[in-house]
Amino acid sequence: MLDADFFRRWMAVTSAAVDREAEWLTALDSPIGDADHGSNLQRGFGAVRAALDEEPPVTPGAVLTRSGRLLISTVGGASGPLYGTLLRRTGKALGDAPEVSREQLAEALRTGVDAVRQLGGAAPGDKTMIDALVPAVDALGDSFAAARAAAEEGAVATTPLLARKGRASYLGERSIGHQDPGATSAALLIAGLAEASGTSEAGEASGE
Amino acid sequence: MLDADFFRRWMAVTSAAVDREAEWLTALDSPIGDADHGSNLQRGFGAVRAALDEEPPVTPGAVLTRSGRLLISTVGGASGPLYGTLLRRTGKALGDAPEVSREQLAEALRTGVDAVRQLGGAAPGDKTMIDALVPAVDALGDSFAAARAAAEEGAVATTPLLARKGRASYLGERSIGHQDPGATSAALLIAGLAEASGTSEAGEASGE
Amino acid sequence: MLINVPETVVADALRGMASAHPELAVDVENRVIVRRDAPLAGKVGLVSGGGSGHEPLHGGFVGPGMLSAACPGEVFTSPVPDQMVRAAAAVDSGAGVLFVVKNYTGDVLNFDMAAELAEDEGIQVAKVLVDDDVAVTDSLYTAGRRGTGATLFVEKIAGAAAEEGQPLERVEALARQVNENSRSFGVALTAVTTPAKGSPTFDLPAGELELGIGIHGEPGRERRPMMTSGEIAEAAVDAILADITPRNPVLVLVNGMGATPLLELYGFNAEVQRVLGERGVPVARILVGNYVTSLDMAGASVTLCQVDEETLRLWDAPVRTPGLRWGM
Amino acid sequence: MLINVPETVVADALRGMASAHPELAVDVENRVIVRRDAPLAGKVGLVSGGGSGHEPLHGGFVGPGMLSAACPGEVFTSPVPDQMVRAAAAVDSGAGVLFVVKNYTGDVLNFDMAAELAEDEGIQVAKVLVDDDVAVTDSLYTAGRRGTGATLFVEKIAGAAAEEGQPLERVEALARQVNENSRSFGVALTAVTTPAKGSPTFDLPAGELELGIGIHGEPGRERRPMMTSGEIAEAAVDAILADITPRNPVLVLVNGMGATPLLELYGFNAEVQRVLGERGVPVARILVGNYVTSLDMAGASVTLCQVDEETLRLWDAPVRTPGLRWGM
Ligand SMILES: Nc1ncnc2c1ncn2[C@@H]1O[C@H](COP(=O)(O)OP(=O)(O)O)[C@@H](O)[C@H]1O
Ligand SMILES: Nc1ncnc2c1ncn2[C@@H]1O[C@H](COP(=O)(O)OP(=O)(O)O)[C@@H](O)[C@H]1O
Ligand SMILES: [Mg+2]
Ligand SMILES: [Mg+2]
Ligand SMILES: [Mg+2]
Ligand SMILES: [Mg+2]
Repeated sequence: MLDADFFRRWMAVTSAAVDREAEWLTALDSPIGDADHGSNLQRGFGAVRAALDEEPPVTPGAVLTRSGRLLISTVGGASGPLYGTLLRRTGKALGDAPEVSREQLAEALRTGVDAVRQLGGAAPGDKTMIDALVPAVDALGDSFAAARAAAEEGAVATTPLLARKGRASYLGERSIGHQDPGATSAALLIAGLAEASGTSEAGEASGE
Repeated sequence: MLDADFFRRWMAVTSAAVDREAEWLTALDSPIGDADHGSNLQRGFGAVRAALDEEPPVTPGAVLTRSGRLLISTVGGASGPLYGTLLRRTGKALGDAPEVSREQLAEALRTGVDAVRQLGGAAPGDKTMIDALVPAVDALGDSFAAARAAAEEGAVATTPLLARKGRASYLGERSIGHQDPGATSAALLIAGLAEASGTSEAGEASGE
Repeated sequence: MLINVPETVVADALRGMASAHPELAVDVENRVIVRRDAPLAGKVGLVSGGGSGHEPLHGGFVGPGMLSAACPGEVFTSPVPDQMVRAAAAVDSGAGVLFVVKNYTGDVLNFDMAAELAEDEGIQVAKVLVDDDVAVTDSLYTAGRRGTGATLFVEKIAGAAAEEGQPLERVEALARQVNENSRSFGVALTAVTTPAKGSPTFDLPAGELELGIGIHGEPGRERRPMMTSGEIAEAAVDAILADITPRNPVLVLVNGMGATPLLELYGFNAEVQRVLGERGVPVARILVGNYVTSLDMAGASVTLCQVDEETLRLWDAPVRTPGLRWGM
Repeated sequence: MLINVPETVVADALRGMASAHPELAVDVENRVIVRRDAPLAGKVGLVSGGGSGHEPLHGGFVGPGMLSAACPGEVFTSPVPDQMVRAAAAVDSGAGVLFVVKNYTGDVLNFDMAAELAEDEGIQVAKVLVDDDVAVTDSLYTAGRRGTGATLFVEKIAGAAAEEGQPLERVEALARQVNENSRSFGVALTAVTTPAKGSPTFDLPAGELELGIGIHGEPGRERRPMMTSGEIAEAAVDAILADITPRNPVLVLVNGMGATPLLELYGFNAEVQRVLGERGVPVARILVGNYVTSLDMAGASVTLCQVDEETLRLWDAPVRTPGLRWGM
């Protein structure tokens, strides 16, 4: 089972991953966006980490709703409300259970992803974070590692797509041939689950 | 003797030389000035050539006073009033004689150069057009070719000087190591005398 | 860049605005710029905001006759709902607040959240989306057109109406009308350098330009070999006229993206006016300058806004802001 | 560059100004920009001019409360005497004309010639030289200090005095007083590209800056590795304070050279204000923006102008020009 500690670790490792990859995310956001995705998420997850350190919520749901609200209050841009909603709705779906199973998380995350789809209006194939999140949620029933692999695959698969949502859509045909920054950061977030479970290679065994 | 035709030729070949070397003059004006000396003189001598073609003055003096006034009215910047004064005063000094000797021209040009010194306040060694004009006038008594050589030497010799007048003076020590654009164009003007005399190599023999 | 560190660029700018404009209340920490005299009894509050890097938009348009408050986000990043809620609360007199939102996913989502939160606090909120850029294909399946130069017209004209004491529905309707009657098209001659990235966001060789760019340093729809000012004016005006056929006179904004000298911008205006003349478009007013910028991008945009008697009167009405001022 | 051909840049800009500013009489062929209502009976005419590329200076400062006329030269090239004589004749009401001349050899020589010619035509002419740039060593044996940001203060304050009907000697004395009480210092982060040359006038790598630059794209006195906005503010303010010790409050102009975003300029102002505070310099008014520019140069300059009650009153007086406007 996954306790609040696991979820705090998830946020912490995601924050570290975002710090590590910020330049890359911003570079991806340059040819088809406005060159801020890395710094946006750094600001947001930095604030999340600081707040969780200072006053650690005691349930999985509280960790995520708190984190989501913080992202909304600190990130701005498209990714702030979208990631904020993702975590907040996932957290809400987890309720106030002190521990949850990986299956429960998968189900809650699906609720969160649906909320993102509703909020942003993006469907799979529109070249957005959705393209990493949807396959990740589908694979999460199997294992963290499977989810991570699915998210990474989904992110890479955005490259040949024509963007229909977000800034990249302004470029029309010229958006083709570039990997979507939001799908890329979504893969980092999902990879954080495996990492937080302590066994990034053999995530299947742990976390339940 | 030098007739009005010679002076019109002088202006025409100078205009052609300025057209040919405009980019170089502007390039010289870039590191120690404001990158406009070439286009300034092109505009001015282009106007001179057009005006002299349209309504050719009939005395040497008139050619030069007319040219000088036109430079003043079309060039602007420092070089406009300075070159304009040079030609206007030289022309005035030539009076209304229908022909003048090289010696008379040398004397008149000295009056013109003195007027430039008075107007701009520059002395030899200040890294200005004066550094080409003064040795040229001194050598003009010998021959056009000698004047040309002296002017060119004077222009090249501005390179190690520290500028005390004009824009280059703002740079202080950093003006050292660059050839002065105005001294360079003055050498073109003086070289035009030899060219106009038809024997740029053996200028000594002609023009008198 | 003339900055301290990328992280403090927006806060530093707000400190600098605060000292230069004592007539504005600049809350550096919470990132809201508010008219000192707000709320004014019975007056609708006009609130806008967006990513920083487009100055004077929006903070420079706060003042009598224009915005009541502005919320600057990080560079090219829409502000967060907290800012907008705070701004709405600061300017609401009970007559309601109009959010002027440029149509970008980030801006729309954040302002939507803010509207919900503000309504929870009992503030009546209306929203108007600005989406004037004809370079972007408009469709139900995309993010739609983005908002650029028309924002200035919307904020000025709606601001004048609010200043006169017109009610929220009327101010909102006017803002919507101005947006519907406005179209823009922009070109870039250089890419932009954001403080966070520190190098140009894309590679644009000196002899080429991007047609159909936005205001966030994104590349345009098409890259072309360099064109003359006259050819660019034709491309921009014709792209607009392919989408709208003004029957009434238009306001013209010839807007610099930031690094294009005013000398060139005036020259560009001459060509824009020539083309408008040739196409038979009557011109009511012309504004030339850097108003809706994209940091240090070189380039320009053209916005046309068809006006009627009422909107022209409101355009001409006095305004007193750092970025736009006349009549007072 | 957003131009047609280098040769028509100034004429194109004047055509564009003419259409955007019907309140000005723009003579494109003869290159003079004149207030439509000139000459005004009994009013001193205020005429300035200089090379183009510094917009809005000077043409953008023509109008009630500031210049009567401006003469734009070619890019970075002082105008010719014919323009100034024509401008003087257009604005002289018999009360005389004041030439405001930035101290550059070209400007000085051409305005001197123009003054002689105008006097031949029976116009009373006075001249004031602006030479505020402390980066340039002042000496009898050099061209002296160049004129930069203080020009705006001289034109505004002398313009307000002229508008009030003050006589030529008084307007001239005020202009001189403003200049004597003003000092400037500028920095460049990039070199400038003139239309004629088409490439940067000198090589300035991204990680370096030039301290003590002028407004004609010339390199500065010193090249340094990139500094923070705060360090630049200290260098600029301290260079000025090494030369003048203001006892009275100062007007502060934080001026952009052209390509520096307003966002950065406001941030720079915050640092300038911090340094002025630390040095104990009282501040009366602050103006932040692109006023005395150098085409597409990135960078900024600081100008301080010590004022007394009278000059502060004249600074605050209404002005209505394309580039500076308040109170009307
Ligand atoms: N409508 C949308 N639905 C889902 N994801 C979106 C949508 N619009 C944008 N995104 C995601 O947001 C990412 C950009 O985030 P970011 O750069 O932080 O915001 P902004 O585009 O406002 O600068 C995109 O790469 C994309 O994955
Ligand atoms: N006071 C002066 N006396 C003589 N020559 C001068 C003086 N000032 C400048 N010059 C000459 O003028 C040249 C510059 O001319 P130009 O570039 O056309 O004018 P500007 O400096 O106004 O841009 C300098 O290279 C120098 O030779
Ligand atoms: Mg982005
Ligand atoms: Mg020059
Ligand atoms: Mg953004
Ligand atoms: Mg010059």
